[in-house]
Amino acid sequence: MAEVPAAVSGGWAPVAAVLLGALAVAAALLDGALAGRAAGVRSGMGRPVGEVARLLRQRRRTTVAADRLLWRIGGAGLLGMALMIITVVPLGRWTLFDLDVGVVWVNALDVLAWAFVWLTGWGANSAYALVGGYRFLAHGLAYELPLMFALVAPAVAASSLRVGEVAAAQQGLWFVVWMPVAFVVYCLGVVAIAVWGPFSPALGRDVAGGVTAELSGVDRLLFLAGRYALLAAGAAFAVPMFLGGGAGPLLPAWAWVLVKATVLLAGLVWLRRRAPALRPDVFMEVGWLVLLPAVLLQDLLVAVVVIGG
Amino acid sequence: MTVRTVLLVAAALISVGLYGALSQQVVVMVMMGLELMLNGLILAVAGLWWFCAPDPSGQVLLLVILAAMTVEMAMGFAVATSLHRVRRSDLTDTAADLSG
Amino acid sequence: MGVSGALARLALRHAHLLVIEVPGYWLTRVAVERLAGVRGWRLAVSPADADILVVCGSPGPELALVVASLWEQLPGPRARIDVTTPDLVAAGLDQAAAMLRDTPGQRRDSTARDGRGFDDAAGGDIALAHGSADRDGLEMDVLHVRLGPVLPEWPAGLVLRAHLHGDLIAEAQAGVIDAGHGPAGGAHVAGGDPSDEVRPAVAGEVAARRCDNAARLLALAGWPDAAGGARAIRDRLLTGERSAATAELARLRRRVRRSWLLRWSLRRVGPLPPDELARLGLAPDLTGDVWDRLNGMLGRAAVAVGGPAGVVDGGPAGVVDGGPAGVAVGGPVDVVVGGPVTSPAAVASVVSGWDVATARLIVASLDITALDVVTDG
Amino acid sequence: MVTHLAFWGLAVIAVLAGVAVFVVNSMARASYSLALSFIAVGLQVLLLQQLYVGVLVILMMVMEMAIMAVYMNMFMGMNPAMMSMNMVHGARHALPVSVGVFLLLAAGALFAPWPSRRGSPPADVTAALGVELMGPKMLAMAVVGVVMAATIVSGIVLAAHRTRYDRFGDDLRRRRPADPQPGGVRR
Repeated sequence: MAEVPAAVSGGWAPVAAVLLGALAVAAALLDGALAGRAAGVRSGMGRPVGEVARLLRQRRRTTVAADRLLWRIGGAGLLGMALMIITVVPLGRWTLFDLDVGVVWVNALDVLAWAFVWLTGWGANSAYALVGGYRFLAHGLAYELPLMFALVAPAVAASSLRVGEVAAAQQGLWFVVWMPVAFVVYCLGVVAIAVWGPFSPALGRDVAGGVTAELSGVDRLLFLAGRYALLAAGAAFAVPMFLGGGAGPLLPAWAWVLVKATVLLAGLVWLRRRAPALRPDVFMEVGWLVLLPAVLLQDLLVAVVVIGG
Repeated sequence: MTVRTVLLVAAALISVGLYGALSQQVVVMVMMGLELMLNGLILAVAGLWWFCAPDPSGQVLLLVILAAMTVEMAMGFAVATSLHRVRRSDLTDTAADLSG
Repeated sequence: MGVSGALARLALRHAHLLVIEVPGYWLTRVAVERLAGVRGWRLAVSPADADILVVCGSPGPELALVVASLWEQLPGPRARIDVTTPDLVAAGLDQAAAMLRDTPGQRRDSTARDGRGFDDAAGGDIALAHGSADRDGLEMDVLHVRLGPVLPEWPAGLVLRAHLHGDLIAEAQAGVIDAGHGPAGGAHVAGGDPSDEVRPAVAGEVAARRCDNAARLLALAGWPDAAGGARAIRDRLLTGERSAATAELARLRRRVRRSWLLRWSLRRVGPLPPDELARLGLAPDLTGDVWDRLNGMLGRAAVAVGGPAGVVDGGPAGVVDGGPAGVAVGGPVDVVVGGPVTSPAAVASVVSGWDVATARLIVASLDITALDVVTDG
Repeated sequence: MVTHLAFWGLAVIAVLAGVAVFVVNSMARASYSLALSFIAVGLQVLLLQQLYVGVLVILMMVMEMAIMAVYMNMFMGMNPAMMSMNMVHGARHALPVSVGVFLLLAAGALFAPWPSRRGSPPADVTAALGVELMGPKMLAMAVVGVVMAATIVSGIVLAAHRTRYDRFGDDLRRRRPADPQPGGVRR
């Protein structure tokens, strides 16, 4: 089973998009159910469905002197980003895009979140939305560097930047077992890119929804769908990087990839209910003084093990 | 796509960047001009490497250019900030006396 | 029509409300939040997010202007209802649902608005302004932003005119909207109020008010579940389920105290030493930082519920549903009980120098019951 | 064929976005035009088979432009309303000079006798680059690393206002720093 996945034709791209969509919908349903349970409402599961219906029925609006081009690009960009990320995630024996620098590719894409979220905040020409955009960049300055070094650890251990080879290198032991710090930091990064849970001050209630303050109708739907899709794509990418790819008993490799991605995704969704927001003003020091040194030590450890072993 | 066309595009990028660097007043805009010139340079080096001498050491030059860009950017922002703090201005003209 | 009808039905089950509270009508607002929650509806964070605009109370002239401009910003399909007493809330929400279900009517509304071009957004007030040095000595452009009177988790009627550097509040002036405009605008201080004789309500209401304020602070700290818990306790207190509320309150206090993440995030934010409190005319029990004040708030709620004032058990069942008798028509129904009056100037003074997020936490931590109508301009 | 079409499409995008940087009326649009130009060049570098460098260009430049846009906004207080933004000085000289430079460079590009390819590209370009960096060119990368570290330090020294004496007192004995707003790590 140590085979390296092979690229399939681009015609399978819609299938990958559908799978990502299914994961995102599952995340939304679970989030709705958890939120409903917390609020003591029975209709929790139906929340995402109702939300989609509501937003489809709602009119798009615009604001005075909005930069509509940049606003729309930002709003739709997150969804596009998520789709581009999963092109390099192998599903068992198949991958869409067998790039030999797949890890860096994902890293380059996750940086696009800086552009898209900020542009969504900027384009509306609203003070609250702009403050939300600033908050996201402030978070970005704190999480991005640790995230990059977290991705370095599996790449070093597998001696490859090709996602399929990283997955294949974990036949004996999943990377999550001996690089837990990198895994945790990576998960924090995914949560941050999706502006999710503890990293949602950019969409905070205190600034009237922040980046999303002026979004309505289809625009809001695209932005929210983009967040769920990013969370799903991040969870899916963690599978080849840390969770052993398709390795597992009984089930075929592709099924294991989906199972692992779903479980991690459920964990990330659940996190939102447990943790209060990490405001950028307090998280900045944590990112630079705790996460960054921790993940660098992790990289050092991995490098020493690889050279020694 | 030949070495000539790649270099032509690079030349266009470099000239546009040069125009910006020469004509703009605001420090940050001048920096954008410089960045655009370096952008053209990246393309030129990448093209020359691929079409003329594709041995591994050539790519190192590209990484050095990228490093130079980040250094330029970081120092540019730092100088712009400290200039702003002292002079309350972000225009290159008001810093003309710094040219000695 | 089949599709759009089904869409409308689905959408209606998950409508979002923007609730505007006229000072003095908090019981009505609480009733709206409670009954909307029962229907599975949720609170909107901004007009763009809302389907239903709920005005609790009768707004004065200034607030009426704000409400009108917010109404224009609702994307539509939209509905507006005005409720002035808690017992009218259920009917009002039914009416809003009917309005939203009326697809042809919404379509007419939509075409009527199309001619008028862009929605008039609050964001339009970003303007190029002079610069000034920020707290780090760096000259920055100043953005003049009016925080309030309608913001999620914001004290009713408070308006904070802030000068922002980025998202840092350089200085602020505070006032109360419609100050001096009859009973709707002014705060009602306990004591001389005719409703004072409704004694049984007091203990529960004081505790409910604390829980409401704590819920706001928890929501701003980004912990919606705990905030929802605090709101549930508030509703139980107001509907008279005292014993259940007391148990849940104790559980919430433990949960909050044990959350090291919350403690880490709120510690050292907005410290107010006793002498500062005295200077600003704030209550002496607000000493410490936001974390201390959050725990103090929950502690005061527990005291009010189990303390000597809470002699009547299960008595005030009628507060929300029936409404206590003896309310003058047109005047505010709600009785502001307990708690001192906070001066807006003090609010403005404690938020200066903090960024918007921490400033919002600090304002919420002041446990404001009523605002003094005297403004400082 | 597809490669050629992609190359020319990207070339047009890169140059037009580059021109747009100095033409558009908004700082956000200027910064993100430049980002677009960088992305187009990064994709062209991918076409030239240098995958690692190409992806790296996109990664770094998008990040830089996001920060750049904030700087622009911070120093110049723009809003998206597209106010006219004429910040040109000495355009008189700039235009002829840059046109002249373009003609010179273009002539060189088109008419110089470029040598034919010497050697052949390595099978795995990225791995070859890695081996090169960790082997013969290690010195170059080591120097780059030191320069980067020096840049971080000097950048902060230049830009920061408060020093550790402001934070920890003149004798550096204060246990908790006197910051206007507390950070997340208690030191």
